[in-house]
Amino acid sequence: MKDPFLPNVDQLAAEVPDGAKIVVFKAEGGTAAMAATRALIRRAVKGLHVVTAPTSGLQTDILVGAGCVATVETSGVTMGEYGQAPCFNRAVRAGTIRVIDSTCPAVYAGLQAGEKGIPFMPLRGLIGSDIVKYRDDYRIIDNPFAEDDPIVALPAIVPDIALFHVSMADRLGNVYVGRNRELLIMAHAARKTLVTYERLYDGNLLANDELAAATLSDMYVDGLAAAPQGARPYGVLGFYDDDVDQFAAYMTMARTEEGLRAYLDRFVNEAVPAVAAE
Amino acid sequence: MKDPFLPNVDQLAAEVPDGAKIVVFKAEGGTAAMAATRALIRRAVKGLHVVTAPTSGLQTDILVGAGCVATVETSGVTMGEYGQAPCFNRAVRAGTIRVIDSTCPAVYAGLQAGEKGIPFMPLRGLIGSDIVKYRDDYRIIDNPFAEDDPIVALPAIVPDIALFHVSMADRLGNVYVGRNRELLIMAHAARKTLVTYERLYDGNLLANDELAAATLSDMYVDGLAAAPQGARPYGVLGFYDDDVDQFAAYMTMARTEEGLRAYLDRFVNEAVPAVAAE
Amino acid sequence: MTLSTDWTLEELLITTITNLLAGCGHIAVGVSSPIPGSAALLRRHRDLSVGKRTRVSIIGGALPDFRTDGGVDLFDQAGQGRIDAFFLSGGQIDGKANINLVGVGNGYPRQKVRWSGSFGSAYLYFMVPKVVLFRLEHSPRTMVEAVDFISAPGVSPANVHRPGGPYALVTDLCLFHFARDRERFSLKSVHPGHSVEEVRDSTGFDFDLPDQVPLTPAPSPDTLTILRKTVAPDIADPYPKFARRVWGVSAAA
Amino acid sequence: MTLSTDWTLEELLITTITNLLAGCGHIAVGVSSPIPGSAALLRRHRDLSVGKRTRVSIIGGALPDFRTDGGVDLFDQAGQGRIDAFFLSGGQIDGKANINLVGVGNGYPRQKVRWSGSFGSAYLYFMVPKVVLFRLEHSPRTMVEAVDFISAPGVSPANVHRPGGPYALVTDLCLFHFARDRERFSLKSVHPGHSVEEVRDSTGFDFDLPDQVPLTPAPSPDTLTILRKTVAPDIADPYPKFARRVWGVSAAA
Repeated sequence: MKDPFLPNVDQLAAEVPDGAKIVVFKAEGGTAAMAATRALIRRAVKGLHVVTAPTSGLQTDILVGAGCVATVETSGVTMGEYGQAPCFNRAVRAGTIRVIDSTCPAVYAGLQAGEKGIPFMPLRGLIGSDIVKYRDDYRIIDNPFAEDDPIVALPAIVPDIALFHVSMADRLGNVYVGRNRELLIMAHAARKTLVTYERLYDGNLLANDELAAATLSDMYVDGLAAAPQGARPYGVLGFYDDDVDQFAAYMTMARTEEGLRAYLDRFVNEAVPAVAAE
Repeated sequence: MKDPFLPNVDQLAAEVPDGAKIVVFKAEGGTAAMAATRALIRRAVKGLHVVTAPTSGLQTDILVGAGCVATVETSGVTMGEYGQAPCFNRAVRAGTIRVIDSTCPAVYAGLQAGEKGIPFMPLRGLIGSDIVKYRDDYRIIDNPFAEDDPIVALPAIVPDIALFHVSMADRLGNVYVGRNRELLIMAHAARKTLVTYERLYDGNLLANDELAAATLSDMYVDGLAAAPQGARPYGVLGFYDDDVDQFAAYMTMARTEEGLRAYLDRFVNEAVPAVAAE
Repeated sequence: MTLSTDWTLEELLITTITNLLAGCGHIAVGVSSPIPGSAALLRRHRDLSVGKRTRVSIIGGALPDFRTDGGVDLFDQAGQGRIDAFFLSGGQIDGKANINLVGVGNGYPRQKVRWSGSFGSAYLYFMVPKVVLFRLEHSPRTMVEAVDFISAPGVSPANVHRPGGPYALVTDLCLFHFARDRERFSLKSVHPGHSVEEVRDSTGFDFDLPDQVPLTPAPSPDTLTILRKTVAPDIADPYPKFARRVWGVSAAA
Repeated sequence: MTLSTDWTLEELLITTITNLLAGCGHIAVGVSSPIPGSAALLRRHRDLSVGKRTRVSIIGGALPDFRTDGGVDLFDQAGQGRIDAFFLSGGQIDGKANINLVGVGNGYPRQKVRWSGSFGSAYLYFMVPKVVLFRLEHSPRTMVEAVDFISAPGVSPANVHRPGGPYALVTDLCLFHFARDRERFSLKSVHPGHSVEEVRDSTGFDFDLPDQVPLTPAPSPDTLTILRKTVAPDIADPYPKFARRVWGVSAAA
């Protein structure tokens, strides 16, 4: 174990190598490590394989728009009430990214197989869907406990990196996930977990029985950086709301590649923090 | 949905039919619904199939001793620091119960398959163990994602009833499980869940974000009864300690069938609550 | 204050869906579904008035009674058989009740239009006994002969484990039922102000057409009162814009 | 106050096991394992003194740093490859490192002696790279030619996925290493006060015997100090009786 605390989100982003398979959580934000995502764009990471658990929004869309992504494995990329995901949809149509269509419980089941260290997980449903037709990594097998009962076997998903944002972490590197228990699955399944947090919890989260029940042990946490307002423009419950104006600006500007580039110049690249002398 | 609250543990025990497959949690107590277990013995339930998740102690031993059990499916029945489980071991040797030997992660995986509604779950390990040799309900299948890679397929465990004790429940029937997250798996997998609790939480557990993260929704809870000191002689963290004298009495008396019968007369049958006129 | 007995399209649709949900013990509602969500809450209210407690789970809802996170639990519940009704939609829906949430055109994945993705449809459509399809734009563009991508199939071969599937399709024009044995939709009622001909012209797939097709019943004054006084403030919690637009109501404090 | 440099059998065993754990990043300790637990804590202390943070998880431990619940997480961690060392025992252990936690005699399940059951052994023995077998009663009754029930096999065919397995066997008499390629134990050292002959007479299985078998090294004064001052109060948390008996120490407040 080494000290997982990093001085800022740019140092955290440096832990994500080009070509990494990275898992992110949910379209609705709050757990989206957006400050770290902007740092990834600034460091011009390339060739990411983004697994959305099970969906994503601005986080995946802007990474795709900035040219950081080779593959998106997803049940849905959506800007929710703001509309369709402009960069994702453009890139799929243009064929500049590979899209691997999935369905929510299949993403979870694949991650749970990764979590358990089993090579695959069976799942009901799916048969006859074009999702199965286009996925050469699924297998339809016979349920060994019944006659003539086909079932889909989903391969384990083992991301190189799980990346997410939380409300609090403690000085030991334990991370409070609260009701977002799927973050535990992501971290368990991934080889490394990188986390940004709003504030430091003063104490040991695992020593508080109520908080411990919803805490990810530092065993799984390979890198942390403080990032107050780190989910913006997504809101974090109890901290701040969605930045509606920022979403509106994105939806307007990201309509075209040129507009997206102007957005990145203005809201991502100019935000480079002053680098301390080393 | 009907009102899940029952007036006492005897009414709760009445919800367990003869021959039910019932899942209980852990040898170390605290979550063992011992008062309800004594009520089951008083009502002379017969032919239970007890699944221990993944182990059990006094709870299973006394049910076996009282003649309530046909089958025990377990990774281990032990009285922990007090020694071997006297009634369980006697019954296995005498062949008066059927024992289905398992291993801890296989019990969990079977319950997780039940929880997910999938017919089976693959698990590593196990191959070459006599556990597999004697279990005709396991299958060794080929990992469909590799060549010549046998893996055990465990059938889903779907208990009729999950029975456990918790520190608190609310008036809506939500149940706080705290760090014992495996109780969620048990309840999700079982068709019905019966719970005893130390005290009532004043409010809605699901409305408190910290507690909600470790709460079983009343959706899963079919019966609840207040049972202060309901895990005794097991202790409940923050409420009371193990009753060492009571364990010592049990270990001494349960050495013989006659002694066990005297124990039951003294500590189980005499404890029948006064029945209110109906 | 007396409430108007004029009803809106939203109120008609909510009432129509509510009637389809009779007998369901647990109704789950996905994202971006204010009308199905309102219907579930109305169903719950009606059931409660006759002493039956019906459970409603709304993804994104903040009220603890209705809150669910759309995470693993929701899908596990469906696998356990604990969800009786759910709602799906489609950018395209075809005559075999196949739904498409992925895109329009040939040459997948490089179709000419790309949507978000299939979400949980490829699983929930199989596992939830009563799936109500809901789509506001009823046109030959949405109601097609055959979808361009099957996010989830409407019917399955007999050997495929499928406790669930399509039950009905509600649009801004009409109500269809789906006959699983015949693998076809059947027109059940046409909404006031519309006609069978309009439905036929707007539908790209063939469907069963009874000799007599009734009008969809309008919401009763009683129902309108419940919607506006009880359902509106509850649905305003996950869907504030919808509640404000339809009923001018904000979430209960 | 100076501490005695006399050591007890427990201290010798703890030190012996600690040496086997070198290089492990995460050591997990099961139930009823005070000596392995103490060895893991001593390993952690030694590693920390050279700047290496080693993780110890003790089932039943209450200190947050060491606490683990033996629930799903523990087995998942093993499946993820996040546990480097674990301890198993057996009512019987045989020369192929098969262990038996179920019972003695023919006619399973109606054997003449029944124990608790196999616990997690049938899984962890496969998945944890370094499994140390530990058994205090070294006799022909426990160290047998062939176990009566294989709770977990010591070796597996080449096509069975098995990143883990037996590494060593520590008893009250000696230390064996296990050679997975040869599928045999090899006597590594004999504890002070015991002899190779005694080990041979007490062992029901055949094992490799080098020409020279050294004595197991006694704990150094430095090690004894760490054990008594640092390890004892920590292990007293899950194992109060053990800490009181061996070191007269209670848990840290």
